[in-house]
Amino acid sequence: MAEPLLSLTDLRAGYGPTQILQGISLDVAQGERLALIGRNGVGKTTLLATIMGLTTLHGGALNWNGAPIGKLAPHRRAALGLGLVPQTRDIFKSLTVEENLIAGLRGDASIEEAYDLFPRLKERRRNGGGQLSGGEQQMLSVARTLMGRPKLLMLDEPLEGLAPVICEMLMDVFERLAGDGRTTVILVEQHAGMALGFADRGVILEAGRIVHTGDAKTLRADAATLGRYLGVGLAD
Amino acid sequence: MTTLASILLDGVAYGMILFMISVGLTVTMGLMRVVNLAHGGFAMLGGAFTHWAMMSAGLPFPLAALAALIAVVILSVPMERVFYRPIYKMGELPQVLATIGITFLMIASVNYAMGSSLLSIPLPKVMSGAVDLGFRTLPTHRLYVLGAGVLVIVGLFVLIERTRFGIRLRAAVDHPGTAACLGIDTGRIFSLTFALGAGLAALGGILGAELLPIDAYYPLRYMILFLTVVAVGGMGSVAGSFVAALALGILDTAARYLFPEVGTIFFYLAMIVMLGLRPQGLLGRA
Amino acid sequence: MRSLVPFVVMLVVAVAAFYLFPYNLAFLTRVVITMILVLSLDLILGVAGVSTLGQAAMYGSGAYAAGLFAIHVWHDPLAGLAVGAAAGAVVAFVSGLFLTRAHGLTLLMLTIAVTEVLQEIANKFSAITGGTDGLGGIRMGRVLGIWKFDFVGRTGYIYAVCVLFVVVVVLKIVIGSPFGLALRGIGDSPARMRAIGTPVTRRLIAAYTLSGAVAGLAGAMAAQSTALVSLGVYDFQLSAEAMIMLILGGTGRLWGALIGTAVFMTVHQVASSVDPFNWLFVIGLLVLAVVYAVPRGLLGLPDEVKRLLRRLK
Amino acid sequence: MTAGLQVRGLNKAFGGLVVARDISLDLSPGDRKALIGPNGAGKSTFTNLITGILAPTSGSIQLDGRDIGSLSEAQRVKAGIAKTFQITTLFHSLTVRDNLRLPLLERRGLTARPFRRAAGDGGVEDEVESLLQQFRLTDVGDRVVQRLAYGQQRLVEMAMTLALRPRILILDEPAAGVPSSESPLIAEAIAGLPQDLAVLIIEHDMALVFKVAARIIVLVAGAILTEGTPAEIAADPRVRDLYLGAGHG
Amino acid sequence: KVGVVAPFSGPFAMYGKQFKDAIDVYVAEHGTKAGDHEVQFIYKDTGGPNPDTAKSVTQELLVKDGVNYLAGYTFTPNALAVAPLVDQAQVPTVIFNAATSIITTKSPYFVRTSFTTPQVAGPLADWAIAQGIKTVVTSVTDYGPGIDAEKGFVKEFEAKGGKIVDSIRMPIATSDFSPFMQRIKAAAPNALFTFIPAGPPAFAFVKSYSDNGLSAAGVQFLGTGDLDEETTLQGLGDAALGIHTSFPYSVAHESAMNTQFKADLAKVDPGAVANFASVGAYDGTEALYRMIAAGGTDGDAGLKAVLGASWESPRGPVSIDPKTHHITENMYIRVVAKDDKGQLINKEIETIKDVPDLGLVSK
Ligand SMILES: Nc1ncnc2c1ncn2[C@@H]1O[C@H](COP(=O)(O)OP(=O)(O)OP(=O)(O)O)[C@@H](O)[C@H]1O
Ligand SMILES: Nc1ncnc2c1ncn2[C@@H]1O[C@H](COP(=O)(O)OP(=O)(O)OP(=O)(O)O)[C@@H](O)[C@H]1O
Ligand SMILES: [Mg+2]
Ligand SMILES: [Mg+2]
Repeated sequence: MAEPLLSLTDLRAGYGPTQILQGISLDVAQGERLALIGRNGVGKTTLLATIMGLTTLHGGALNWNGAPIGKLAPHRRAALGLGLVPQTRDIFKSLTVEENLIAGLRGDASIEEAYDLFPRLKERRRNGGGQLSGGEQQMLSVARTLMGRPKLLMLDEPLEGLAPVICEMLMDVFERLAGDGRTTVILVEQHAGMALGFADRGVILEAGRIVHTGDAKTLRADAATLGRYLGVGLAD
Repeated sequence: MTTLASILLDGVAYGMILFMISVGLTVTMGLMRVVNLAHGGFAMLGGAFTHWAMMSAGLPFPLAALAALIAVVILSVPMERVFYRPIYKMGELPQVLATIGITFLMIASVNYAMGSSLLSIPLPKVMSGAVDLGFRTLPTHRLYVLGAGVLVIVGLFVLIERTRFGIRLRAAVDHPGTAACLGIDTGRIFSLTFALGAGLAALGGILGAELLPIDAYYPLRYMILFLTVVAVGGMGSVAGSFVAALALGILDTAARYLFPEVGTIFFYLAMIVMLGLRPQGLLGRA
Repeated sequence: MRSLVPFVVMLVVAVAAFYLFPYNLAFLTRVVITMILVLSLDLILGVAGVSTLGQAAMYGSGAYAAGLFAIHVWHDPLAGLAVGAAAGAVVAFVSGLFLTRAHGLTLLMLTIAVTEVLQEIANKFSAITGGTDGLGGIRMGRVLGIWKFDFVGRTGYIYAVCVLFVVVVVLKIVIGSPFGLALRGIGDSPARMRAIGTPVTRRLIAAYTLSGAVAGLAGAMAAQSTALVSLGVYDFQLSAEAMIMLILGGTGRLWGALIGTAVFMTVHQVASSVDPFNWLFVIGLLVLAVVYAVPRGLLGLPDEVKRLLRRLK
Repeated sequence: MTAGLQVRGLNKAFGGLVVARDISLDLSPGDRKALIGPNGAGKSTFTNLITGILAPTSGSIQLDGRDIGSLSEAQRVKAGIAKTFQITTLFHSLTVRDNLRLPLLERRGLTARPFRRAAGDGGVEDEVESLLQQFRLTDVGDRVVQRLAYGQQRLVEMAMTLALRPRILILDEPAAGVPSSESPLIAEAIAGLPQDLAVLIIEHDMALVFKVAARIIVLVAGAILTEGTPAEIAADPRVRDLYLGAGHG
Repeated sequence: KVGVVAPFSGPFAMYGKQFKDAIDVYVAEHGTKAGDHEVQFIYKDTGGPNPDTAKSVTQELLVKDGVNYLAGYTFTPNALAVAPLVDQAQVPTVIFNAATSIITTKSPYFVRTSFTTPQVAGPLADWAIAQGIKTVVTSVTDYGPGIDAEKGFVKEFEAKGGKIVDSIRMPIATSDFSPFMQRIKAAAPNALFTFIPAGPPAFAFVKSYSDNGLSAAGVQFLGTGDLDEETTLQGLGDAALGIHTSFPYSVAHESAMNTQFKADLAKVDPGAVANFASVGAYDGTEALYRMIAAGGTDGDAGLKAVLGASWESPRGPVSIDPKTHHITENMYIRVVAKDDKGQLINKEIETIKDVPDLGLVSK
């Protein structure tokens, strides 16, 4: 079997001395679409942040194409092809929309690609990043990460607070990116239904541990499991 | 009429010196957003090294100044690593405290090594004396400062507003973590920027020594002056500092020509009015 | 009842200091007076989150007011304190009208500017204030008409400690009150405070005025115990050191102000008498040690130690 | 005199960008209205205009027939208009209880009192506890807010606003970030609001909107596109185009 | 036992160091015994103009260390703050520096061995008149000592028929003096008179004087010796050449006593430069020794012995005026010149003998 793109072994990590992730083991294959779901505060954001190198690692191994990257600084991981769209969006307020995109620019990407995906951003290119509405910020945040041509795209609740049309549009964009098999996607979503509809595989997190892994379509239909770990009414 | 011309001339010349000695602070405090009360410390080190290089090593002024500049820049890198990096994330109060502590250490070091008396920096012939402008004379030194100031402002503007480095710097300041996720080496950017700020501080200290002479207590004596320029200009705005320095320079000079009795009150009232009207500074972002 | 423990500790320390250092009462009195000043800063900075470097404005005004009052009107110490506090409150109220709208660096600079203007005015009106020579000739009467200020400084010390006690108790009550809670709220999120209907600026002006009164009180005590007021009461350095002492001790809980002041002034005193030329090294290192090792001030030290121990386990 | 809120011809522009274009809207006691629209349409801006955080370029805002355009933010709260923030804005270093106490004390006009205990008032304490219970926050009542999960912070946000007992309540995306499992709780809380309260809810969670709103106003590019019952809105092709997308129908 | 109170730390630490060096020199020359009494010095730091600290350390010296004499005091407020203490404890106190006239009126136990500002400024006015200078612009730093100097100069100058064309009071925090120089230039007087404290402002002032071409325009520079005292003189650079100042002491003073003093100082502290503060302290120590020799621990007896006493000092002959408790001394008009090693010196060109404190005498 081919080497997984990303492989986590008994990963334990947290913020400073507080440990949030209690031993996560997970392999992600090249081109896979993974949905990461779970209640609030179970550690989804923390897991993505740990893969990106933003947390304190307490133990376990983190491999990228077989090479350990657990000790690399975030910007080095970005250079390897990891990309994260943070839950809090983190638009650079002192930069214009266009400069935000330039900040993420790497390699041969061009900001026109971003404007093609999100024409709205083009209209507001000269605006300060801080003046965007919530949805615009989310578009910018996604587009900015795409400017780095990531091989692994980690999306942390990208649909939160977005209008349904925008959600659909974003999901389309994600479909397109994942569709060619070159971009691997990890999607964190509260709307389990939508996430599982998009993904090949679903992973459920609880209290810093993986409590379920399985085929997304099967899981989507498995009301009992969803109900147990996510509570009622999560399946959209 | 001549008075007016004189006020403008002296005001601009003085303002340019104010700009030169505070622009380094605009970089560290304005752009990097760390309340850097130790700015004057770097300026003083620049002056002290120059003094030492001229007096003890016998170097001519340009070489001594260059050597001092390089020394301060080199010194600033480990200092940024050790002292500043941990405080970026802390609030403004710990930053005030830490940088005051650093200032104390710098003062104590210079005091220990060179004593507490004036550390003079004699200017070479070409820079001293006065040029005749017809209706009056102007110290030659001011022309050099004027030139240096213009170079610095243009250079910084291009660097910060027009280059990839500037964008990355501003990004790294806004959200260091996210900037790192985008592949920006924030540590390196901060090191470089801080070194730039320290270098500018040293340059300002050396060039401004004619008016603000160097001694061990320099950093505390002029701290308020540096801060005023940055605050009135607007945090993070190099152009703002420039405008503020000129405005303050002209106002202060005018007050001295026209009603010296009012003294420093005028300067501070002007500052209160300016900050009252524009709390974010003249060119600061709201 | 547990909340009384610190008060008891404070009393014990004050009494112990009195007997252990009978020859340093003048210094101890200065420490106590500075504590009052730092407490005033804690209210506005620690609790309400307003960073100011201008406590000297109120301290100095209180000192001059008390000094002039003693010379020209009445030499009763307590009346002098009241006058000093009133002067501090007035200065704070008037400057607070525009200061409380600013924040960040702008606020720091405005508070500095106010102080500098006052200092310059005091310098200008040297006929009244004595200018650079200082306002001398202050002779204080007996405290409550009973206790005379003695040469060794016993009365002065006990008097200062009593005032400190009153100040701490009053400020404790204020901090635990709805008003105090509102100030904490403002310190955390002025936007939210406005959204729940609080007139934020008015509350801040009130807090600043109260803080100014306490600072004025400290200034008045200083004037009374030194019997001279110099332009130095308006020094920027005073405000800056007050801030250092407060952060050193830990903000927002009053006890930090007391601990920070005691530690800073003691270290300063010892270091500058051991090696007057290089004591600044010691102070600088102390300050840095606090920032990097106990960022929440000495008050946070126990927590920090606990955390460390837990990590070692 | 008309009871409730009347907004007439409200305009607002940031530089060249018009974010409110001649908006008129009524909120009467008992109303349950929702404001929806694409991101950046100007919904949050609209709430900021109503609550006084921003000043309109032109237009009038009346409460019970009285013009409140010149009132400060705090005065409008006193007059009965309260809102939750789209981005949680809490007292992060205070406990949940203190976060709730503050609006309760403010409502009673006590926050200027320096010489009584903040945590002593029986009436206030009872209300704190009942709010905690209503939002299932009792267990974390003594926790400092910044240690709370985001979803719980959203609940505190709601609870604080309700503590003000407003007559006009504006909820800016109350469910954003709240786990779906707890979103019924929010619907429940809204349903349990006093009947004579006027509520304007801004939300992208259509399930929630359709559940709680009797009428829906659609804002597009700063202007009101249309207004109607949920069924009318869901059927409107323009709304579907601009906002709902194909998924709803 | 003698308690010495001075700034040993902070921006003014120089004073403390000068005091201590001078005392050490005196002790090296005269031994630790004054008459039959062993003399011991205890040093306390004030950190600068801090009346609070000055008072509390003095109190400590009196109460804890039980000193019989006090000495030092660099700043007027510090000296004034201890006046009540000194009175109460009846301890003779020798002021080494603080230069406001009124100090010695505040306590009968004060004796001063430095100088007062009017004492320096008055003779300079006389000399200016003698040089044929008729018009002067005064420009002084706008604070107590500056105003004292201005008054002292103006009074004497006008009394002798000179004319003050303009009087400028410059804010303490001035760093750019160009405006004042332009104004002075416009007034075109024969000379300018200035008082400005030593340190950064004096440096900038002198620089500004030469850069703005005032000397070229024929405006002579007259000042009190504060601004070019010896520890900062070299720092002023060539810009200072040719300026005239008056002061009670110049390192360049030619006398056997001064040569000896400088040699001994070099032994005690090789890097030290003698200046007004060190002679003030040196003569102060002389006064202390005289008091101790005569009175031992009895302060009143000691005090009596020194009032009216006169002796030869490195600065020339001095005596203590029994009425004012202040030192009567020669004033020297000096010009800044270069010595054979290229170092700047204050070259004495004229002596005005036995000047009392003009500030008090005139009142
Ligand atoms: N900076 C931090 N310091 C300490 N603890 C944190 C920090 N950020 C988050 N936590 C805690 O870590 C735990 C996991 O948080 P995380 O944000 O990873 O959850 P999540 O699954 O992403 O939740 P959500 O769905 O709300 O985004 C929570 O208990 C949270 O309180
Ligand atoms: N201070 C400002 N200066 C300039 N433009 C602003 C400012 N505040 C908001 N805007 C712009 O106004 C528009 C409306 O913003 P608003 O936040 O009201 O949108 P919204 O409808 O609430 O969107 P969302 O559903 O995404 O929260 C946006 O395009 C935004 O960029
Ligand atoms: Mg998350
Ligand atoms: Mg919004």
